[in-house]
Amino acid sequence: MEILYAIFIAPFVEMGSYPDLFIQALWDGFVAGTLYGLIALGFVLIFKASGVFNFSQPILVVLAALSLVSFYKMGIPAWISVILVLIMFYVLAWLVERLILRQLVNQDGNILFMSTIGLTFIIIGAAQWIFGGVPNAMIVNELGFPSGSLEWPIFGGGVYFEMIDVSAAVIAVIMIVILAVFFSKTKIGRGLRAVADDHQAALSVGISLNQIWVIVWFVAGIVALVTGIFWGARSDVSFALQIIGFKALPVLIIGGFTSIQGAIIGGLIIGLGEKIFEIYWGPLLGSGVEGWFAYVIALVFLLYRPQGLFGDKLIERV
Amino acid sequence: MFYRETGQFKSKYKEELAAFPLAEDKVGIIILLVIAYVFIPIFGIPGLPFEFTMGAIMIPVFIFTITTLGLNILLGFAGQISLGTGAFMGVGAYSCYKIMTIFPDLNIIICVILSGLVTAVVGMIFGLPSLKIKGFYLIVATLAAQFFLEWAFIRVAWLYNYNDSGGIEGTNKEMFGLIVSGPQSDALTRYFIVLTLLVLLTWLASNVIRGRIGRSWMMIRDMDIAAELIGVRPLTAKLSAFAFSSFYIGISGALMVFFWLGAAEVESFDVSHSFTYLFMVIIGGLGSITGSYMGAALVWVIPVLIKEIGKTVFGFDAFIMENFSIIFLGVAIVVILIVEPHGLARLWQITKQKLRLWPFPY
Amino acid sequence: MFDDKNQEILLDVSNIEVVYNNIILVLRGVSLTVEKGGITALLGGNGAGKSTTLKSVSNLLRSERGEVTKGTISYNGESIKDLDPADMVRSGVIQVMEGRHCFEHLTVEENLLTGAYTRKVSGSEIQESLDLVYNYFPRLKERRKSLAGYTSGGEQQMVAIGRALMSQPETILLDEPSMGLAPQLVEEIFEIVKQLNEKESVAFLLAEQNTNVALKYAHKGYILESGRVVMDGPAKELRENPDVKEFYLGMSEEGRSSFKNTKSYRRRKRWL
Amino acid sequence: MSEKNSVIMEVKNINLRFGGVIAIQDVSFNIFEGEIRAIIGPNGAGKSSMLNVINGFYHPQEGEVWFNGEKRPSMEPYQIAKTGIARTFQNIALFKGMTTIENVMTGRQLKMNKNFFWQMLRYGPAIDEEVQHRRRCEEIIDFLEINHIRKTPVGSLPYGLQKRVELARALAMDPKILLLDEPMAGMNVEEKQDMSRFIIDVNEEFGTTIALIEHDMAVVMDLADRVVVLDYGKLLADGTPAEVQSNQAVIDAYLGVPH
Amino acid sequence: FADELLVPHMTYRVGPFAANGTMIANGFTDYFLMLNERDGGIGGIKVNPEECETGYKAQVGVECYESYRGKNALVHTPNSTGITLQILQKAPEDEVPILTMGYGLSAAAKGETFPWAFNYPASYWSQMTSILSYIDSQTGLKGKKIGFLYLDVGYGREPIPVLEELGPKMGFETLLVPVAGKEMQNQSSHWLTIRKEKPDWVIMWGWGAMNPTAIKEAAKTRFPLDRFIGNWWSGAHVDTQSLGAKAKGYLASSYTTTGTSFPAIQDMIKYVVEPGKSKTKMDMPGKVLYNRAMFNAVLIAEAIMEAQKMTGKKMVTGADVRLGLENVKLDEARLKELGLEGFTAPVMGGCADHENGGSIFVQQWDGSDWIRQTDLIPPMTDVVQPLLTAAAEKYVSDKSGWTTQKCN
Ligand SMILES: Nc1ncnc2c1ncn2[C@@H]1O[C@H](COP(=O)(O)OP(=O)(O)OP(=O)(O)O)[C@@H](O)[C@H]1O
Ligand SMILES: Nc1ncnc2c1ncn2[C@@H]1O[C@H](COP(=O)(O)OP(=O)(O)OP(=O)(O)O)[C@@H](O)[C@H]1O
Ligand SMILES: [Mg+2]
Ligand SMILES: [Mg+2]
Repeated sequence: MEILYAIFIAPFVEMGSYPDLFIQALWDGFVAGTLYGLIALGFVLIFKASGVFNFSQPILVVLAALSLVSFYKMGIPAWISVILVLIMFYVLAWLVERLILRQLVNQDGNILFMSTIGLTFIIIGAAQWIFGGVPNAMIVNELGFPSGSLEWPIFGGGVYFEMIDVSAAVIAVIMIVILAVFFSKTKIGRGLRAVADDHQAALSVGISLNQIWVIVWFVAGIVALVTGIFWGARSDVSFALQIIGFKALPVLIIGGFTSIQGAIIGGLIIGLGEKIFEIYWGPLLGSGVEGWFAYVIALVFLLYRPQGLFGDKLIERV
Repeated sequence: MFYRETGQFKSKYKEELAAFPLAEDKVGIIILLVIAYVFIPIFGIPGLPFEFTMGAIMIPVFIFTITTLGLNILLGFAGQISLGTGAFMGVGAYSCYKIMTIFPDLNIIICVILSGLVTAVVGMIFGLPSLKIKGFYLIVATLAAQFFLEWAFIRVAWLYNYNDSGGIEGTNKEMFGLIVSGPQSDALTRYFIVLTLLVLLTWLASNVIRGRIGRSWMMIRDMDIAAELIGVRPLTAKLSAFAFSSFYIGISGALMVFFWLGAAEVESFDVSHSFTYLFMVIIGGLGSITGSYMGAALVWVIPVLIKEIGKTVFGFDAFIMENFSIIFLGVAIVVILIVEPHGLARLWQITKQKLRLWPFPY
Repeated sequence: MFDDKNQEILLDVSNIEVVYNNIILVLRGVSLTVEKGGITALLGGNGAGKSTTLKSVSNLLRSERGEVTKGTISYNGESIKDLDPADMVRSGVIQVMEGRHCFEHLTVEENLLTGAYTRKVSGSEIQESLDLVYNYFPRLKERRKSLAGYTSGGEQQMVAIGRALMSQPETILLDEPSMGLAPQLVEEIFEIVKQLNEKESVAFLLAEQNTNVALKYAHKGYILESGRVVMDGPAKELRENPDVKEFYLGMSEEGRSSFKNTKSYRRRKRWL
Repeated sequence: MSEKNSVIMEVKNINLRFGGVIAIQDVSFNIFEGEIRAIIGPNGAGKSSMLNVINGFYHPQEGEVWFNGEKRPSMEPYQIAKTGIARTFQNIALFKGMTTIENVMTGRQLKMNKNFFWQMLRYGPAIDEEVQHRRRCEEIIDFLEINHIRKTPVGSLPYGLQKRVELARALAMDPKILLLDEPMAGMNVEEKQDMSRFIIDVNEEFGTTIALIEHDMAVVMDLADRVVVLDYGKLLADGTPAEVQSNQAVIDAYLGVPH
Repeated sequence: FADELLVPHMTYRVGPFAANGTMIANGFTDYFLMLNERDGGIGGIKVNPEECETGYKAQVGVECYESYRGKNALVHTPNSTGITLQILQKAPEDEVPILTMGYGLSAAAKGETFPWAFNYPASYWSQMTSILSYIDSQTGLKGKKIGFLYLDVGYGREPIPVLEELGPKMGFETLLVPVAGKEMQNQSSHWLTIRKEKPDWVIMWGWGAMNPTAIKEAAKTRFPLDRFIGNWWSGAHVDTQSLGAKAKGYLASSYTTTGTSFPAIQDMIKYVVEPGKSKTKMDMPGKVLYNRAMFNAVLIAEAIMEAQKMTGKKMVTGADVRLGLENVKLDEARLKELGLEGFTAPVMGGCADHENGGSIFVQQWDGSDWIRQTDLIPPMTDVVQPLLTAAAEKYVSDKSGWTTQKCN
């Protein structure tokens, strides 16, 4: 009885008795959700374009954030640093295509997946060598993002909106909309999906894998930079940032590996779901359930929709 | 020239079904066994300290080979990708620990095998989603298992007997009057035990994969729909693969803690280890037993050697060597995949094939 | 119209050797030419190396870990060695691969549109090509909104051919176009080939098992066995050759022999 | 062949839809024991779908399948395989990572049952079983003349050989009914002749009932005892090859010019 | 081997905790290098403070440990609780002591049960009681609610028994808020929980990126930072520097003073850092973790010296250093002699007491530096000792043949 009460009644009573906290939780969940969506977006882009699950996306996030901060520390103005990072990512995309992907055309997804793990190691080793491990603060103010917070007094309490979170949410949403349109409405978008289906056939109709891959990796780099800026602002810019990459996987499942809209919606479902669950139900299980709860949501989704909410259908035919 | 199958005829199917139909292979295996059982225990690896050879190279490599065999059964033979290997090793380790404390007088080898069985059951449970979920989606499902188990290893204090440290430790265990496990055990004793288990498990695995059950796994791997239409029940095939694979992984987890590390906490089973084991499988070669050996050896030994050589020969400092070995491992992965996507085992096979044709190129 | 003599050579494959995986030697010195506006048939049994030849021309070989180790291929007089498949398409050579290779997760129409990927022209021109393809294959128009992965084998074959047409190529490498198509459609496809060849003077290199039809439409043919060209000549001559008649057309002295009565001790012909 | 008239398989009023697409519409026909039954029709007519219904991969919205004189309850494909139905596929569905002999052995899978324990030891009953089935598979391989590729991984075989391996695999199941989906696509005449001979031998020597989809009319006319013609999901004609060939509706929908 | 004193040091200059590890590694190494430069080593023999990179991974730690077998390592410094647990059992067999300063297994404080392990100057449990005393002295503890925010691994969970033991005794309520490793940088739900539960104080057992994130989130949820107190691994410059003024008011415990004003540190700068003989950058000396690691080195150096004195040998062994560690006498006078007056509480080694019940003080971030706020706060020995005894007994209860010693 008591346990039923604790599960089915008490959490809602709590939500009702501190509505400000509940709203805050929703807002935090929303912000976390868009940020998860951003990481997931990086994965989706590359998966869509090559059928490759790009394991190195999280380390690209770290690399972007670290090099941005390091350029700035070298005395280069903030926005110029951003441009330098973009140039760097273009070069990286080109190198990755040249040295790795090109050699692995038409290989099994697992193999490409492994090669991105290899790439991850190379980047980790090189970046640690160059940047060392000292954490830095993200240069959000220098980049002109508003700081401080808005306070909304309500129900005797208050809800706080950090300006940086607001910016993050806005930019994430804009970015996702642009990319979604770009990839669904343009020729390149169609080309990308073709490549993901069948490398060889795509080659045979003249889609240049090389070009597509450079574009996509570069765009994924841009996404990584944005992700790095906002996650860096939440904590610190250090190698630990790559851990958050795992947060994106359940998002991918829910949204589908191939859907850009899915990334954001999946992100929101997970962001909101896990915050609410952790705060109101977590204590029943000794807290700290966030780490796997997202995966449980994802699994439940998978059992009903193996391709995710928006993912491409799994085609089973003989 | 050196490697010919010509002239070796089999007159019975049974002979052809033997593990090593070619005489050269048979001889090779015997040589390897002699090296492992006689040469290394006596001489170690030339140029390396004996203790180090045992404790930091041979024993871990053998244990990881068992892990790799297990994962290879799942991924290479049954085509089900898993990133939960680390946690499944944890299941083996924690269950072995529990069994040991509940039945303190039980022979440790039996504990290890029982813990493999426990892991098999757990693996089956977490393998259930594979019936519906495929490919990269399955990765995420197995990650769910990984993170849930990690959480359980921390949260379920019963698993580590409410130790304040939150970890599990091995104690001295005797067998035939010899201390075989625990801090006072001799590295050489542990070496022989691990080696023998490895040989045994390899033999069992190679039997299973060549028989009916192994074939049903490969059928599911290569084309699950066709497999089903031919009469393979996906449920049985997939779950048996998860069970068998987890059995190996569980055993290796128990061995890792009680025959190598001595103690462990949850960190030893975290997701980064799952990745390492995945490397070993892929670098070695999917669906190859020899590959499991090569992969485990390469991925574990290379960084160790780089560090040792960097330190002793060139006097580089640890920081640089560590980064260098990370980069090196990354490059090695990429290069091997490019040269031969099917891993070292296939490379070896091709070399053998070329030897057969030698001196002609094709 | 195509005329056997004095034709400008478009594609020139000269004595190529192809090795897969650095170890499997598949083509052992194949030479052939495709003339501008000509239809060249490539005949031969299973595993003779027809697909491999086509893939070496379109440069798709590399993606299968195959390599041309000897010999040269030139198109319009220039070596194609360093071109990638996309360059080949841009310079007018497109391959329709054996086994269809449709983009399963794209709809039929999207599949066709990918064919126009290399063309830098307005939407209306692409629409025209699309209409043309639908004109050739009305069945595709009916199914245009369904995912290609869910269409029937024959429909997929139509998609693959239609997709190639969308690039408005100069040369099409057709790998077994008739495979899995209903008889009436086989004729239709070859009629389309003929039309394109005559009206737009598209050159074809087609690998076919259906020797009968292939030799009916082709201007000249090559017969491949175990990676070597064992016979070549104008289609007419090949059609009359007694060996070809017996082994590729299934005709014996008494006319077409029944599939039912073929005897297990039937004589086999190997050229080498 | 006069006794070929006891019905072994019958489909009744099958209706199969995929979303808006009607793949099969109210089709009924039967197959006699021991006959070669051809299914023909234009591309997309629903022939492969029909085979998929028969071997349980598709579940029709309406209709019944009668097998061995009994109405078949709803079953999973692997259970249906057990009842003695084997097939080949239009888009080759071999197990690419395995060699020819291993692929053929997979056909014997259903007949093997030694448990995990014996499998692990690969000794005693397990090896006996393996040898016994291996023998049968080698016979089939001999029969189909694919000896030379016994140990070759099937992935890199040429198309025609792959088709033959697929047939071998299906034969290894010792089926009551063998469903062949375009077994001769991508073959030249010589190879088709070989294949025809195999099909006839299977039919005559093992008495296996065969349902065959094929676009080469010459083959169909020569091999089939009776022919079903489907056209965009509907049954267009059903009869002997000669009857079907002279049916004007069939000529219009499928054959084009009369051959 | 060469005539040198091998003092291996497991470091992590790479990986997610590299920032902390780098500071620690530098402080440790520099002290020995300085001794080599200034005094020609210890007792005239050069010290080799060899680093072994672990990346903070336990398995690699074992590999490091194995690589020192048979090389006459004098004492192990695992720098990770995870690694400590794995090598703890091997120490008696290999006869090399382990010094886990400020980390490791609390129960190792019991010298009779753990002859080969030392955790001078204080265990986590002692530290927790000191922190609680501090809170008691500030706002009183009775009737208060204490939030405990911890990294959800062995390290973070260690002090929970103390809270459980003292809660009822001192009349406070505890709220446990675990932070999983993966959630280190994503703590919004944890802090919403804190906001919901409204604890009066929050104590943090954090590490690495968890710390700055927690401080940021605390500020976000308007939790007063001067009611937020970290343990000694949650109060370093690397945790707060990047936050600057945002972290102003945040408290943390420590047992080593910051700053470069001590002659010993001046010497390190003069002999090692300035000439560029180590990887230390000029801004590192004086920082919390650098100074603390230096103190770790001081303890070892003292123990080696003590061992040399006791045995009369110059080249001592691990077993000798174990004795040295038990006989370390780092009193006020010796500290002054070393140039570390007022740097920390004295450490007086003992056979039974391998912790020395060290006292800590509380420091506060003023927006740019850590400022020491209090005098030394001793632990509640009466609470901690029984817990330690029980834990030590529990540890050996299932270990047959465990080496213990008798002290009188
Ligand atoms: N990727 C590959 N790797 C290894 N061998 C290959 C590969 N592709 C083809 N082969 C081999 O090359 C030979 C020729 O194959 P190819 O596909 O060119 O023949 P084909 O004439 O097109 O036959 P089919 O009529 O069956 O299509 C075959 O023996 C085949 O086994
Ligand atoms: N799983 C499916 N989902 C959607 N549509 C399908 C599916 N399977 C078949 N269809 C559709 O049903 C129709 C019949 O397909 P089927 O494969 O049976 O044709 P077929 O007669 O075998 O043709 P072909 O000779 O070209 O192989 C086709 O239009 C096809 O697109
Ligand atoms: Mg071909
Ligand atoms: Mg079909």
